[in-house]
Amino acid sequence: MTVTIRTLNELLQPSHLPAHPLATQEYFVNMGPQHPISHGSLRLVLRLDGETVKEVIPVPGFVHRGVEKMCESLTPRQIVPYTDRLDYLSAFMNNWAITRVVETAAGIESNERIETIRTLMSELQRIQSHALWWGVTGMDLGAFTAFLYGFREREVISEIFEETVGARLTMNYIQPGGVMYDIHPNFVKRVKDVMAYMKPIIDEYDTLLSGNVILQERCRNIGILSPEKAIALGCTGPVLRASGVPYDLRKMENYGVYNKVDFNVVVGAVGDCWDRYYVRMQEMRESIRIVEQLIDSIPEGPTMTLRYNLPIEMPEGTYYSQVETARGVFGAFLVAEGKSEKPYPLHFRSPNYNNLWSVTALAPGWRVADIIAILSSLDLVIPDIDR
Amino acid sequence: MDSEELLDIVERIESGATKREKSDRPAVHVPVDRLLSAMRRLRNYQWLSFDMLVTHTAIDWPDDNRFELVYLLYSTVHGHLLERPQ
Amino acid sequence: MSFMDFTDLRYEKRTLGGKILPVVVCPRFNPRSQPMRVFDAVKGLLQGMRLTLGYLLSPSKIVTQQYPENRATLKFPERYRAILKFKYDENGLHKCTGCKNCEVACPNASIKVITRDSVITEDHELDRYIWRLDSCMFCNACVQACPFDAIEMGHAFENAVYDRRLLIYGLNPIAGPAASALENEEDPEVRRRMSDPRTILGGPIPLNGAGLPNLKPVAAAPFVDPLPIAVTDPLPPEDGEGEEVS
Amino acid sequence: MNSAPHIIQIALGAASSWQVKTVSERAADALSSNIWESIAYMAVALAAVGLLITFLGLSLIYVERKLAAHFQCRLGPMRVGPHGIFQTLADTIKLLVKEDIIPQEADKPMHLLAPFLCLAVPVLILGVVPYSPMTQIADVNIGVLFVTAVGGFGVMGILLGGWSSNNKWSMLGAMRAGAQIISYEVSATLALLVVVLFAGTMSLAGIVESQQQGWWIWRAHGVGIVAFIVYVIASTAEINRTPFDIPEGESELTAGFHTEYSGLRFSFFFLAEFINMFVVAALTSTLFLGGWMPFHIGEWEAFNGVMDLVPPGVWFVGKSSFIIFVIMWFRWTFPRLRVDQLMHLEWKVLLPIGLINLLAAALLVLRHLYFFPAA
Repeated sequence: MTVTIRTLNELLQPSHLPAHPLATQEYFVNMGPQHPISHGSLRLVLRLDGETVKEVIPVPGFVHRGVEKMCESLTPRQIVPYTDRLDYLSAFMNNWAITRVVETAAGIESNERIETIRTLMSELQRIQSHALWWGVTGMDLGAFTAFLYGFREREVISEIFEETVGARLTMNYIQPGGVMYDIHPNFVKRVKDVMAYMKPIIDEYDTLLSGNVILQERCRNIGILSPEKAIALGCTGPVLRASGVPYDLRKMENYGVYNKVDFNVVVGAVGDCWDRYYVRMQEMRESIRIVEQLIDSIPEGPTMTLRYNLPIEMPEGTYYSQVETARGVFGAFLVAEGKSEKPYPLHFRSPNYNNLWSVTALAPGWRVADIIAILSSLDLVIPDIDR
Repeated sequence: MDSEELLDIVERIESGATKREKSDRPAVHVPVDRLLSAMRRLRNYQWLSFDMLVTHTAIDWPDDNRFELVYLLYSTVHGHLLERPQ
Repeated sequence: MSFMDFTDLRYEKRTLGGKILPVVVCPRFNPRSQPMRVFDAVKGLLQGMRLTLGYLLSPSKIVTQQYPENRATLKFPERYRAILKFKYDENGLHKCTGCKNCEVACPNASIKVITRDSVITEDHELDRYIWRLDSCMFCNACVQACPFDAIEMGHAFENAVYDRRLLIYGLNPIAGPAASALENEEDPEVRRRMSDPRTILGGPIPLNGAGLPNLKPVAAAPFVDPLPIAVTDPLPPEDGEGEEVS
Repeated sequence: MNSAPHIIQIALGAASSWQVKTVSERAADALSSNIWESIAYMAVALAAVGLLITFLGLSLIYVERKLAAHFQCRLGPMRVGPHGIFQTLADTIKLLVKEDIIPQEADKPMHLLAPFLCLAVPVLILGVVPYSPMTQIADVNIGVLFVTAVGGFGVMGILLGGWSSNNKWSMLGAMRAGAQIISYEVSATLALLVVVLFAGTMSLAGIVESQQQGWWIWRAHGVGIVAFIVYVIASTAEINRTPFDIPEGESELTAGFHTEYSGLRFSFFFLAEFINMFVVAALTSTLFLGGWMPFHIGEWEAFNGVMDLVPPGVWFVGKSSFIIFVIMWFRWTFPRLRVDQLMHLEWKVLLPIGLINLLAAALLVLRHLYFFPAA
């Protein structure tokens, strides 16, 4: 078995040098780590011929913090706040992933109320994340106004979180054994208000950007990802669903109370930027449906079934659990030794890492401006890639 | 499909596979020299068709002077999640 | 909606992984004739412009908060997590017993609890409670871990300083036993001796930064005898008097 | 109150007798008698342009920020002065004292020259715009040609700036700008020619005079409206504003051709953009919306009388402001086009429309088929 490893240095050799003095020469540009499109610190090396992209070489790792290694010396409860800092726009879902794996390993029972609250929070965050993504996409494509509208709605949902959780970004809310606090007394009313507010707002989003011919032309048939390619690259979430594969863990894997609610998996028809765009728009509507079905009937029960200071005993073995975050499948692979409550190794399967590499398959042949649309439609969160 | 069935299938297509104990998912060990062919067959056999590599990672066991590569495979056709430490 | 036909949002069933899933397929572009497409495109652009104009003309929809000016009216949810602080009872006494549960629970070792043996009873009691704001990530683990309800997350969020040494806080104004232990003691003189005001470390005083120039250390809360019997037997004036801990 | 109609009378008197005295004419007249008087006129013109640029720069940037903020449910600058009206002034001072960084590998003379070239173009055009019957620096008899020729020169500054920065992103931005501005110049010129055909003169003051009976946007059986729309789109592209801000393309090229500029030189590019916007608005209102001419409706004498009360300068500023508002409105609503879509729009949409429109205009003029034929 041979493995060929090409270093970045080798990749940065132009594939041809001009034979004729008038022939065009390929050149490389760095898109990032300091670039408005990188939304953080992502470096993309573009091999360009004029404005046509020949190759994209992603160079992640600028915000690598060694979270997985750090987790080896932390107890399960201490790992949860670290997962907030991976994909910070899906903090609840990340918490839930590690919570699920720990609960499976340690055999911790949870109850209806806990699961309903977790589901509600995750769906609210999905709406929030997609709203923000919509704004950022608008900004990437030049419509700055959309960016602030997206942030405005994010703020509204953040206030709900702030009231119940006490934090706006790094939640640490969903913990092994339950949730940190019971929902705030105002929670149900506020969520209903916000859902009523969000519905016309999403139509407004459609009016401002989806209905805009410039955005449609920028997205239509750009960066087509075939379903086979998407599966082979391990893309998940809206990126995979836009390619027409209805792979949604909320349906595929019974977790939370998703089996009790009625919602549709949103898929795209072609797999281009437009589909990736619209899948998220429609997912916001579906998430609102889920929230509205659950909000009236939150069952009674304790919100924490485990005493906090008791160690969580995990018998020896390997455990894997995954949840559907706003960007795809976030999984936690845990090996327990059975000796201590700390995981032996812990590996996070982050959706953005796999989604990022799809850009290598998507981008060649398109223009520099299309890279923007493609990257924007992948909805990358860089700390999740680098971990 | 549980771990035993999977082991049967993998044993049939690749010799030397053993069942992995203490895993919450169907999992088999495959010797490293059989890895590539086993992976190919797991992907290409119609009734397996593990077409998505969900994640792969490694577990280091310095006491035994070895490390395991873990591949988590998923079949979008059949809906199996397979953990294949080897 | 220009270029698009929303009836195109197709609801159907698809099979994946042995399951039948309800699926909604995103709208695609409407294959309309060229003049209609141009008309739709212009309509779409104008609708967008009408939307933004609507926002321009309705100042009531402005969401900006004039932050530093509106400090007085800022409202925090009661669970808002910003800084770690001690809970005090009505007599200004803390409840910390120095059990170190919070120190163990802290994911990144932001808390250091130093304990001592009581000068009187030889009991295990709190000496210094050191909290590092610079490495704290406000995960609330310490508060959840505390079995005595001694600490809480406060709302003061404006913690920026010019020297990061100033971000190390000593939280307890009084070293000594928790309020519950102090109540058992009858003699006010013993009680006074049991509790040392932490003049340098008490209150939100920067620990390392105490020696920095131009820095006025805030004194700890004066020790006030918590129990009513002390009223008949007033304490001599204490030298560790200072401002109230905020 | 008494004096206002009086001024209007004078203005209208001047307008009706068409004895516009521009500053350059006064200077030329004075040259034969008193050279100092001539120099004084020139100094007045210079000072006026300088003041105009300063005022435009300060006010337009402020207006842009405020408009952007309110389009986006924000407040915008609020701190410096009441409602932040001195914010731009503060920013200007900040830009003036900032360090002027020149990249080590840059082509230094070109790098230094580019911002000035960029700013010179709109300033030159400001000189020929008739602001009101009495206020114009020079009435060039080939005004439209002058505007087009000088306007086309503006791309030089952008190209130079991008090229001399020795940065690949800047270079891409400059190349895009070159392609874009030169392409859209064609459509803009075709739209201008329509008005020239109708007015029968190239002098900007003459064109305004020719609209005494009605603005060209209305008078030409729809041809004027098409030309107006084409001109607004093309000139928005020419001044690199969203949806055509591809040379800057913030999310793609960081800042395009002016990535490597800082401090004062950056502010020159910035200022040039805003002055350009004013120039475009001024030209649009001059050519299509009657310049300083009041708004008249046919035979409604009472209504027209009321309209005449408004001074011509105010009419000009009002119309220009409206165009500026529309251009800003575009910017804060639309996403950005892609380069090839931009070219597609120009060469396959606007250019054919412009050509057909010009042909139609020629036929209309030949047959005298337009409303309110000038006496």
